[in-house]
Amino acid sequence: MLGWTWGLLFAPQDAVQGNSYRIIFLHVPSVIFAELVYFFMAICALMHLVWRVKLAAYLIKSAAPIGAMITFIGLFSGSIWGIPTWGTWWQWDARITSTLILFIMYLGILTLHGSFSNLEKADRLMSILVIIGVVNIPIIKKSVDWWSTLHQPASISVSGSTSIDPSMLYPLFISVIGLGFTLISLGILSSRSYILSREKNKKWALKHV
Amino acid sequence: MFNLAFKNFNEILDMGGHGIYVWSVYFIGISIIFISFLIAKKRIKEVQKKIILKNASS
Amino acid sequence: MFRLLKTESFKLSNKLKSWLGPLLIMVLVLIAFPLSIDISQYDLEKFYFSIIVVSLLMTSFVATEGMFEEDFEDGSLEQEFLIEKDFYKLVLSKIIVYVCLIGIPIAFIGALFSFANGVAIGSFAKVFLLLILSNLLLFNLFAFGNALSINKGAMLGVLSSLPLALPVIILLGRAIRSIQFGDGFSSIIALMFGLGLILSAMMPLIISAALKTHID
Amino acid sequence: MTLVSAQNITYSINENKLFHNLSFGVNSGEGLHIKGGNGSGKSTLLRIILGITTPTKGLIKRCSEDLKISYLGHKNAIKNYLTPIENLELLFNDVEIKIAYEWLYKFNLSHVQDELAASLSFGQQKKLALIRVLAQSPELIVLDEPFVGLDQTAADQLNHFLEEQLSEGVGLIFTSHINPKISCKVLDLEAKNV
Repeated sequence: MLGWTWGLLFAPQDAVQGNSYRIIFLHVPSVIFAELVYFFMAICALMHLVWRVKLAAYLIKSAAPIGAMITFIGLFSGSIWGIPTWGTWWQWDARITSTLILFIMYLGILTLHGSFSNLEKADRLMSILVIIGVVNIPIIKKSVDWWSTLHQPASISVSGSTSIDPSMLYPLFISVIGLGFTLISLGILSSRSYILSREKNKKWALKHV
Repeated sequence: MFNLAFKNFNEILDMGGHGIYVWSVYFIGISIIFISFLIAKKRIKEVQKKIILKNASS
Repeated sequence: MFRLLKTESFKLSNKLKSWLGPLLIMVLVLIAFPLSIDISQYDLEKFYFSIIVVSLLMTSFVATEGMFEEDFEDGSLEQEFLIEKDFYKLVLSKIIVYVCLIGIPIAFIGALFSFANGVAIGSFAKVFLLLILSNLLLFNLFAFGNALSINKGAMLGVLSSLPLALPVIILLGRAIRSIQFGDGFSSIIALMFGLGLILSAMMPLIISAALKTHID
Repeated sequence: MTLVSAQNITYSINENKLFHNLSFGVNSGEGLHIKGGNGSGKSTLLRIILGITTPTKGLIKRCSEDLKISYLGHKNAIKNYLTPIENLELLFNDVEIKIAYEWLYKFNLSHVQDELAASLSFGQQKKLALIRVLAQSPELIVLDEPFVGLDQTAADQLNHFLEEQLSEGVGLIFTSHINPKISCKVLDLEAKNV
């Protein structure tokens, strides 16, 4: 599975025209998954709070670092992309700001969970924060849009700079799927270690050593 | 569509002056993902060791 | 409910540090800022509002710090739980008391300074109203942040819930532009008022769930 | 009449079992002494009885929903920046406060009633907290280590007051590592645990 996903990630690079736009194959998928991971966490949080599913909390805890990582990659690749195209590595554009806030939220969730000795309490409070956070994301997106139209009406839109040509679209599509599988396998790995560490007193844990 | 966009290896590295940006992004991005895989695997091993120790002592 | 309002306002008014501190910080920042830059070089009036916004954020951060922490530390929360069975009323009355005793004076100070720095006298009421509303929103959000981490001090929880406060700040910035340019003010105020009502009704629920988890 | 009864209470924290399948009940006018070493879960059991902590398994039954319980835990819920009188006024209305004043006199605290609670000694603060508990005229009193920090006279006084309450038909549940002079049932957590 690993080798396959990596192959998919690398292959499209060669098939495309263009120069620095090649970053798009890392940038766009990672930003997409930055939000998808959060929504996944929010669903888990709901499950944990409403039905008291323990596993959901474990999944949130192991998904949060991955979300933070992928958001960081998205931000980082975007800002490096900005150097040759915009001439600046950072701009207080609507999308960038809201993605940065997303990144901060991931970090906040992680620090919050880390600060409790009673892990069940930590699970519940973290889920509350995640759910409140998911309400916040659309609000942030909208309000930042209003705000930035006031400040810089001619701000560069990230999506507008992509010309949709099939030779670019297909590899992009494939790389989105590829990154998706990569993240899922990473998620499975890290949640496996986390679940084991939380349930290490149970008898079944011994079988999975 | 599946033709290479570049003539030789140097051009791939250079990418019309933008090579530094492109390759550094990919290098750092992919190494971050790769490192997180390594960390996840290491964690599993650590937990397994703990479980074994616990069961051995009790 | 009335008992709790009375209790909380009595407690807060006896804690000099808790309610006077934020007011002093607000005044200090607003005075110190014009002193620290060369006024002749910059047009202070243009961005004095953003100073007010930032100091509003800071003061509500300071004001809500320890909102629940003290009651958690000395066990009053447990006692309250035995009487009321949940914290909705407690949280609601705490927020009301904090907004009345700290929020309104802060809003007044902010409005006073903004009007001393080049805002037309006619819009004093507008600014005052705006600052009260944003105080209400911020207090609700920071109270939530406080409740998340009462066992480790307010700092951590508020930091992790700080992104929640950003829409308020953005909204506030927009409202202030509309005061300066004189259009669309009433719709923003209406939006903030609606948000304030929703938050004040919803937040105590969420906060009391968080507090319940803490004493569990 | 049974005020509170526990059925098959199990509690575990971070997957470690603290106690397993505890069942007991407290009638009005009856005392229950919960015994056990450090970390055996005495305080947790009290909090489960109060409904603050949710047990992992099992049920707590009360005779009625609005059973009047007063509780004193490790934390004494006293505001340092208020005087003893103000502390009591926070909780009581004008009628109840008179009873509380009498308790202040009985516990020999009248001479410090207008000083800040922060300047009181640990034992005096404990007494103040006990006054809050006793003056609520509860139907069930729950105390966590009530004798810690009290001198001999105060402890004797407390014994006496608690016995008085018991004879008036008030239920009493408390933890203590010393054996009190009150006649009551004993629940030993460590014995049950094994």
